Amino acid sequence: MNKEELKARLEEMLPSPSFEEGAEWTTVLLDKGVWEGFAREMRSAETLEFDYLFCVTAVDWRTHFTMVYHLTSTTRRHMLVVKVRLDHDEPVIRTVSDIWRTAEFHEREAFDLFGVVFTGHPDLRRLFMTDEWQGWPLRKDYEDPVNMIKL
Amino acid sequence: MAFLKKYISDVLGAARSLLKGMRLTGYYFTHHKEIITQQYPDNREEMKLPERFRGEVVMLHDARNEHACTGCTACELACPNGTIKIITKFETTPEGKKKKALDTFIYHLELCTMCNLCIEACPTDAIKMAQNFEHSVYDRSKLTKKLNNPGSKIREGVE
Amino acid sequence: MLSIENITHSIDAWLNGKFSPTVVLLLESVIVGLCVIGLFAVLGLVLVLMERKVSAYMQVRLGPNRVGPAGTLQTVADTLKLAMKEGLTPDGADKLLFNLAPFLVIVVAMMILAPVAFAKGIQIWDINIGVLYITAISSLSVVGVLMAGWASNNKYSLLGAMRSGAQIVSYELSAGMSVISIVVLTGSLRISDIITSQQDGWWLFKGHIPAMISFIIFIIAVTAETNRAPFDLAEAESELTAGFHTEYSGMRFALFFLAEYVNVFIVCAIAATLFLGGWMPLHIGHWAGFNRVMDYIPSSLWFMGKTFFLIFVIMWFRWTFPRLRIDQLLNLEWKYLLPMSMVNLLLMTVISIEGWHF
Amino acid sequence: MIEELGTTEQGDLVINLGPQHPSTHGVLHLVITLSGETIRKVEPHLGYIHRSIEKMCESLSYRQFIYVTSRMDYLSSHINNHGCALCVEKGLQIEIPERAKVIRVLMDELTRLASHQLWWGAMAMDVGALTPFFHAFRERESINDIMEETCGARLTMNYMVPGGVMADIHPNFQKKVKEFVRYFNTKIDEYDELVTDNIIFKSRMKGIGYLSPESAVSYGCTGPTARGSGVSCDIRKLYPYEVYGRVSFEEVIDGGGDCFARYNVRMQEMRQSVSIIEQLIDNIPEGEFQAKTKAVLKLPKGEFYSRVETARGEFGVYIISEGGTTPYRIKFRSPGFSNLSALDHMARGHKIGDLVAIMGTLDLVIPDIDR
Repeated sequence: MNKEELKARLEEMLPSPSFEEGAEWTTVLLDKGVWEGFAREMRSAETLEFDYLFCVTAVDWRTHFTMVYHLTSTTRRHMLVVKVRLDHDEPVIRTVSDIWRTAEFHEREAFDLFGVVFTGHPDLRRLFMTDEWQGWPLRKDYEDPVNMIKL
Repeated sequence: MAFLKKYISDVLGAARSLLKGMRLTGYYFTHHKEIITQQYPDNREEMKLPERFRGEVVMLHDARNEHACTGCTACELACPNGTIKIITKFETTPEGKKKKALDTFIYHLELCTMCNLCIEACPTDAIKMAQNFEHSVYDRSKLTKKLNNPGSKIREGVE
Repeated sequence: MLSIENITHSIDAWLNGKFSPTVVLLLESVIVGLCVIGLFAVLGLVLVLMERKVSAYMQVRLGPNRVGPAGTLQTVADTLKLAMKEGLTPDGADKLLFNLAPFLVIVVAMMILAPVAFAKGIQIWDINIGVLYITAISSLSVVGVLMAGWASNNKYSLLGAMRSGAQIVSYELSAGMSVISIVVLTGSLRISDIITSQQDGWWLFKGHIPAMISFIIFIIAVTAETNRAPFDLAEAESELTAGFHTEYSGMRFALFFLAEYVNVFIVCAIAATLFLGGWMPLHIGHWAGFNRVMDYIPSSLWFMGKTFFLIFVIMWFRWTFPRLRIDQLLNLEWKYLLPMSMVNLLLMTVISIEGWHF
Repeated sequence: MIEELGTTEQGDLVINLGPQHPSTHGVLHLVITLSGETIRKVEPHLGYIHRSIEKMCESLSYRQFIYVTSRMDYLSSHINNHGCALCVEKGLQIEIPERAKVIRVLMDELTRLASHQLWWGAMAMDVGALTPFFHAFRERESINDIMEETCGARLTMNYMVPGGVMADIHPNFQKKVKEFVRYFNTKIDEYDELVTDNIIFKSRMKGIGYLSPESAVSYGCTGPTARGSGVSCDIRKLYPYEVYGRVSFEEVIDGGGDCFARYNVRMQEMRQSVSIIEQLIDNIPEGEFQAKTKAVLKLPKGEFYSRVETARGEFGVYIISEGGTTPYRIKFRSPGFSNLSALDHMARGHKIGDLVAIMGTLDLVIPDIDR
């Protein structure tokens, strides 16, 4: 499915999708409320079959967070980037680890480094940092006088 | 009967595969010319590192104790780890003009990752990578080096 | 011809002339004990060096080559290092058993040496049930391993010890079966009788194919019994770090290490005795000329040559094969080796009764 | 929290495999729950070598950050650098010279060979054969020598720069690579003789650690791990970059799904890499090795994602630029991280020895996972 067809298909699924222009792949901005249902449908819908979630990450925009999901299909080979905007003070989003197993580790990573909380995640703990670590290292306002060396 | 046949052929096939591996190790056991060990500290004389090997940053000085560094700090900016620190001074040229020149080129070998970015950045080819790789010292402070020789000055005509 | 036999006899005669028989027996026991300890030390040094050199050549390396001429003193240096290290006893270990285990293992190894004939007339104790004695005592070494693994209070050690227990107990069976097949041929359990019966040819060649099969089975089984690769599951360093001796350090570790090599030596000596005629030179039937030439080579050299060849084969296994998994290891024994050796024993009995062997 | 160590409520044994363990190839820490010798659960504890490279890169310029990625997957450092350089070039919208493209691909394939050789030796060592490791290092040494001559370093080369490669190939490069290919073609059969055909090795590998194609995709496995389950996922074939579209090679796929299939895929990939090198080594076009770039690189505002195939799988670089000289956010999608997440799924119900074998076929490089 090419970019236009994919766009048209997504417009069918979502009431008023907002697309980001100028990117390499189709990028859709979602509200976090519709994310779980949309993810489930994308995974199973016959013409979409986004079965391979190859990159999950969070971006700290100082005022808000964006969760970025890179998806592709191993059968149809089309790409989709999904972005979900999260509140900066209370970044909470529904987990997709039951849809794509790989999300389990990637979401733990995002939790560990950004402090994004994934509701329904089976095992949401620190992944890289020690359990008693304070703060979320990849946030822009993170300061660590001991371990960060400023050049 | 078929079971017995399979049993025996299984055993024989297994034995053959094992013997094949033993033949190979046996070959290496008897053929000592295949040994590739380098006797490192003993072969220091004949060991030659390729000229591009990145061992440490050195500054080139010619016979008159002159170098080509203008003190432009391009290498300092290019370095990802803060390995290089350049201290500049102002010199008065014969015409009486004040000119920026290199005072000390400090090189922290203990921070260097040999990425070659400083050499790439240098506009006058004043520094290059040397092939020395035996950097061990007993005192860490010895790894902080001054690259320009004492009393050296910039070569004529290098801008 | 100067042979070791004459030396021992003259020592014995000299002692008998000086002291009463009881004192002579005591003195001889002390001498023998010292000889065995000396032999252990020498064997440890030689075999460890041999293993390192063999592995090095197979792995296209040079091996130890810095200490002494061509690296010959490397193991001496290693032993010194181990002797100077602190012997740690982990917190929570059963101190008595933990310290006892390495000694138990080494004592068992010493005891098996008693009936082994090193050369013509050099045998500590020619007991009339020699073969039975060897099989009985060698199964005791598992006690030491289990003790070490359990007393260490370490899960890796425990797993290693349990594996070792299962492994040694199963492989005893086929090793025993192979030994019995030779006993069936000779009709005697005495080591000296077994050697004498091979005067006109080794059992490996005289006993047709069944003897060869039982020889191969014996070598496989003893490799497993001594915990050597590809059956080194008790140590399995990529799985259990060091298995049952994970917690041992210093001299106690060295004792385990020594016991492994001495055990390899002993089982190879037994294999050489049973199948390759022990110290008996290579004799072919009635070729008197050939046999006489062979006799000129001293019997101790024959024995050592055969034993070291077998040790080399076992080392060769170790540096070629990957390790088996525990269930595969037990499968190999119970599904392949044991049925084979049973059928083989039956065949051997028929051959022996009918007198088909040479 | 790390579990109360000892036994679980059901009486199962809890064992810490690592962080210092001979077969975790680095500082991976696995907490495994055992019932007898059978594995009930494997739980990876990561972060022993976490350096927060993503955070570091936020303060480095687009020329500087590339060298850091060599320290992630140090066995395919060239390919990591390549992915980063590709991403920066995508942002700058520059076309690199043809010669640089071919050199990059040659270096990638040599790196892949070296990485697979090391994996082969380490894999054999995991299942208990110690000799193959040294044989593998013998061949790897020749590749390292070639790298050293052209790139100036043996492991962390930093040879790829935005716009091409840092220096032209050494005059001896072609001759040495051809010599190596000839030598390696004789040695790869020895690999089969020593390990692949060995009955013990086969029985240790076959039927162990089964990963179905569906779970391979769901767990995000890539590279030989997924191709061993019959999933076509070679970025070189699906989304060709540089000159991969022009060389003929096969994407090796084995549907077995077990350890032996993954092993087989890597062994065949070595042969494919040799064939790519053979096709390109005589056809390096003349010309520049580096495109002209500005001294200070500035990426336009936007997002750029590049994907390359490392020896372990798909390596993704995701740069978010705010138009400055340093990235605003950078994300490295490392193949080992996703591959490791499938370990628990694969290892359950097997023995400890199998866990070690499965980890061997996953070809884990810990700095790649921890970043």
